[in-house]
Amino acid sequence: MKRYHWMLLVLLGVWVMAQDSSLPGLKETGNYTQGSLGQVLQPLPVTNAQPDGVYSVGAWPLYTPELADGPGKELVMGYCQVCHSTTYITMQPPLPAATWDAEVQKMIKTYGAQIPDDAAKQITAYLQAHYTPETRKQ
Amino acid sequence: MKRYHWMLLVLLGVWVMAQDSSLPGLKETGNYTQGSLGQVLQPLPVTNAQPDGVYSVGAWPLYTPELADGPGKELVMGYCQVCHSTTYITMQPPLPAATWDAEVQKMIKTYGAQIPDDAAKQITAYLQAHYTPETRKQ
Amino acid sequence: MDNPMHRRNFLQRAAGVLAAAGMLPWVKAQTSSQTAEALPSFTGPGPNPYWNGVNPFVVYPQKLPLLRLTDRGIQLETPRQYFRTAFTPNEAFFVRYHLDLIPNSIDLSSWRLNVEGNVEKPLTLSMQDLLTRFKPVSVAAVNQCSGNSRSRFQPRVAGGQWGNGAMGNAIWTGVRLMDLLQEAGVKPGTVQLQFQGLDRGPGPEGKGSNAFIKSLDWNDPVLQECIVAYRMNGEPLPMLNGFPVRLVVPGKFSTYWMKHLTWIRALTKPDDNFWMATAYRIPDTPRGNTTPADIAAGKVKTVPIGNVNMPVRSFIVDPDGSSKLVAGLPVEIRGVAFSGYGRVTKVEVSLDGGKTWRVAQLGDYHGPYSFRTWSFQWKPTQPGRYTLAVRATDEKGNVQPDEPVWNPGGYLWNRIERQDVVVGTAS
Amino acid sequence: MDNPMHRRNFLQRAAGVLAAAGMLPWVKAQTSSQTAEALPSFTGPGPNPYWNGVNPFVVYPQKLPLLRLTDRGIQLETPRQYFRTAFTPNEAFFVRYHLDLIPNSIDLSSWRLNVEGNVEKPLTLSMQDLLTRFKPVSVAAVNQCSGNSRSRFQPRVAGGQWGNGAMGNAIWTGVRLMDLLQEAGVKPGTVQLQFQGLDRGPGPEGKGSNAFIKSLDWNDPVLQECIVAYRMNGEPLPMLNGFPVRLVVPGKFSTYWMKHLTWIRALTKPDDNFWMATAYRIPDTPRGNTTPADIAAGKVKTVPIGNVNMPVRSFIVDPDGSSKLVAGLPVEIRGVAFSGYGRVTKVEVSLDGGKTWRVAQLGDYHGPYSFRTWSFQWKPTQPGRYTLAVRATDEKGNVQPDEPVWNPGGYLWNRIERQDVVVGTAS
Repeated sequence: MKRYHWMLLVLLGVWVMAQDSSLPGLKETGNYTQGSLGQVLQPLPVTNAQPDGVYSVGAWPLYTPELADGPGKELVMGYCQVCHSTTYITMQPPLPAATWDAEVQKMIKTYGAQIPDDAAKQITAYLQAHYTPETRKQ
Repeated sequence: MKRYHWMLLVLLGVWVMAQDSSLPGLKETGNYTQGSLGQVLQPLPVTNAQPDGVYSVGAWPLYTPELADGPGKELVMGYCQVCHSTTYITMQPPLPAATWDAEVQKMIKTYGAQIPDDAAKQITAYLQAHYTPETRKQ
Repeated sequence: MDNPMHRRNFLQRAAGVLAAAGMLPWVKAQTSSQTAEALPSFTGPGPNPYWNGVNPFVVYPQKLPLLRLTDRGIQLETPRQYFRTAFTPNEAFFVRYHLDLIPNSIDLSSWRLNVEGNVEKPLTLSMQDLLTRFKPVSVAAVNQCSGNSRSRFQPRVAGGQWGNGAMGNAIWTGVRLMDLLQEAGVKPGTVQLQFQGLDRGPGPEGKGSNAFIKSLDWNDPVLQECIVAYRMNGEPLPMLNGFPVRLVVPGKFSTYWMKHLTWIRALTKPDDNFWMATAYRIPDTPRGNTTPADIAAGKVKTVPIGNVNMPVRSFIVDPDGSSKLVAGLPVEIRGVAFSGYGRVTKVEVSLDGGKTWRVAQLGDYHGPYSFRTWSFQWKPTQPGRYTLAVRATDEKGNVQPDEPVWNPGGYLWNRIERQDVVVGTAS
Repeated sequence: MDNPMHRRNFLQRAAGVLAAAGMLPWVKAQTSSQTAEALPSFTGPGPNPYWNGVNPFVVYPQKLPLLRLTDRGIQLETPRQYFRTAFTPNEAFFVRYHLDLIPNSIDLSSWRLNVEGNVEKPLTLSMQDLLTRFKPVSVAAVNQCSGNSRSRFQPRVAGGQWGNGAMGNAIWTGVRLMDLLQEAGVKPGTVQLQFQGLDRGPGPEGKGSNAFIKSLDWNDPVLQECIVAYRMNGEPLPMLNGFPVRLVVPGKFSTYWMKHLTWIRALTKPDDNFWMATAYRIPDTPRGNTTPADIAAGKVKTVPIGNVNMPVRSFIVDPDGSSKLVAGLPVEIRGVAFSGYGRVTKVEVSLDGGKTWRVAQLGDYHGPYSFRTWSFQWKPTQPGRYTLAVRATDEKGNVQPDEPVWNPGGYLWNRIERQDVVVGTAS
């Protein structure tokens, strides 16, 4: 399973920023790391933890498959992954071209994604070129 | 997780040979394939199966980690894997050098492994060089 | 015991392995390890034919391997086999976040549950306060995602492509929501209660991508049943299920079961945030049913999904169709059923795809909002192909229908479930 | 609700992601996804401190993800969480083979169970015969590997490095072994019954690497309890647990529970095959206990492990120590207990590492050979570190000891189990 390992560095930045949150009791949030399916994953006892008020778990693992290759892929990886990983794309069934257009518009208008018009068009074209009933292969 | 993919071809040969078994009802045995931790692993319904007397499952997946690099590794991979994968080695705790010697002798004398003396010595030396309390690193 | 092939085997294997070492090419097997053939990594445009979605097993903190829908935000589906019992293990309980800033660490020395807004006396309660100043109560209740089974929809709709595993049942223990509100003193003019947790997203302030916020009407009777839960199946909540406390809204879909609950606000105006005004809305029709044409024509009035309870459902856990059954060998058909409208009173099983029905045996009753297990002993005598089906009836007389439902959100699926099985011969 | 950082976040993220696309180096994270720190891939030379062995989750046909000890032959351990209930799901049941030619496909039209050797009338029975000509009986019985918990031994011994998960409990249904033998007519002079299945290895004929074969004494009372089981927890057996039938030997270790059982032979001379004469032997001492020095001196007499029943054991499933508990928040300490010598009559819990003991509540009784669940409600009032412990007593008066056991095979571990937990503050 190929993944976007470069994304980790970006996430590291996000995670560091998130530590200045003023939300009550929130000590760490949005800490992600590359998932490791083949590694030893038994729970590590927390007996080294302090008997204080801090309750922690490890980083959230990422298991993001590769997107289809093609023009616009970098824009999708850039803009869409600001808010979510591209598993939101690969998880979907093949969706009609009009639905992908509506999804991109929803991200911009409803969720406030700040994507320039030209980039939005290229992103929509990429999704339609690889993820419709007629085009989806992987 | 690195694995011995070349071993698959050998196993394929073993599997083909095993099909000429005269054991009653045994239709297929020892069919192994490379495990695929990151793939989609939900059960495939058997509704395409026939309502006859044949009861089958897929190949047994292999998840074999890489052995430590060093002289003798190829002999270990060759002789030991005749009967079992090298997970039998990597699973063990660090064992004293004398224990590894005894294990190799047990395989030859008790289980009937046909390993030439010189190869057996090199195999023992390899195990002692990488899998004792003093030497084990991975 | 006479197997001369085995001696041959050893020598041939040894020769083969030695010859192969170091010189054979890299072989990449594409076969799924679970089945004889690999499943595709997606389904569609037809309905997903599998019980769960087709997704890989992944491992998360405090969780057994679950099925990954998305990894940032995190959406994890519970495998079918965990629904054999009335209570779903915490480690197997499904996970559904909307946004990606999910807490990894919470400090109870500074965390406080805030009851604020249109109240006489705003409260700032520590976990210690919740544990010592309010009476603990427990309820067994199913937590089910509004979009559970969304991958069944035709035509398919965008969204989390859940199979049937976006649900779980637990004993939730905590304090009554109304006990907290009584202490705060909700003032006249309150129209809704708003709930918000510690999770956030990177989107602009005021947008749905910044915070997930839900509200319930102040006159909704479900408020009397709500619990602010600090305990799940006898243990603290896993982080991914809402540590330190989450709202439990028995009978309602889990979109209202706010995780990491930190703010309860009495509102004097209806909440018009994205997650109420735009998302999680259903057609104001029987079963929330509509058509793509009516949606396109813009003539469908919608209401929040909280206006309804979860419709009655039932599920077949065993047999799962992944192995053949054996003619003459009895098998236990079993699973769970529940309804947001109250006690499940009857579960029926069909062995002929829904033509005829026979009453199943019901398991222990754990309260009106809980899973109820059911089982049916079947001895298939003839080899062949069978389609099993199950339908439940609740105490209000609601019976699972055999018609699909469609709406653009992919909500409220409760069609009768089926399971194809193959019975082989015994000799 | 005022989080100006989030608007900043969005813009900074977008800039960062775009800048990064396509030009940043490959980053390989080594962090375990389950915990804050990765576990090593082995333990030792000290004892394995974890409940399970340290091994990766892997997926096999008809199985949920289990912990891989070895992949050819196949040895898979059941994760701790599956022992919260009295019966272990088939999909989670542990797997232990000795050899690597494991059936992938069996044809019941030619498969036959053969009863042969020193009998009046040798039998060749199809599955159909087993299902129709013999009365079905059921027993709830624990199947536990002789080497369960081997990774606790000090000094460590070679062999499958199991944690505590090489065990499981099921309701086994099939035909009485004695009903088959009665039909065959066992002749005088029989001293043992030999059992063999369809699995094989590539080793030379007559060696342990060619076939796995076990025998029980003809005068062993356990033969009256044995079942040739075709059903496990209400379903056909998974292939890896012995489809189409396996021998069930209640109270004895699973080495005698022959999978894919195909031959039952009445022997007139004691079985001296490798798996009886050399392997699976224990010191003829109390608890099978000895020392490396006595073994080296060659003065230890051994007997087959079938000469004893499984010693009494109990296990803590919750809490598992992977999360902190909260002061003042009640937690349910719970798990299972069993004994090969009969009914578990008492389970005691210690909150101080074994100094003082309090009686736990026992769950339903499913028969003398079954797991019995137990639970104990604990409200830790003071933050700090605690060592929980559990010990069981059976109807014969056997109590779990707190002394370890040692023998070269790594068998018969039943020391009192402990679980360290940390209780944090609630405010």
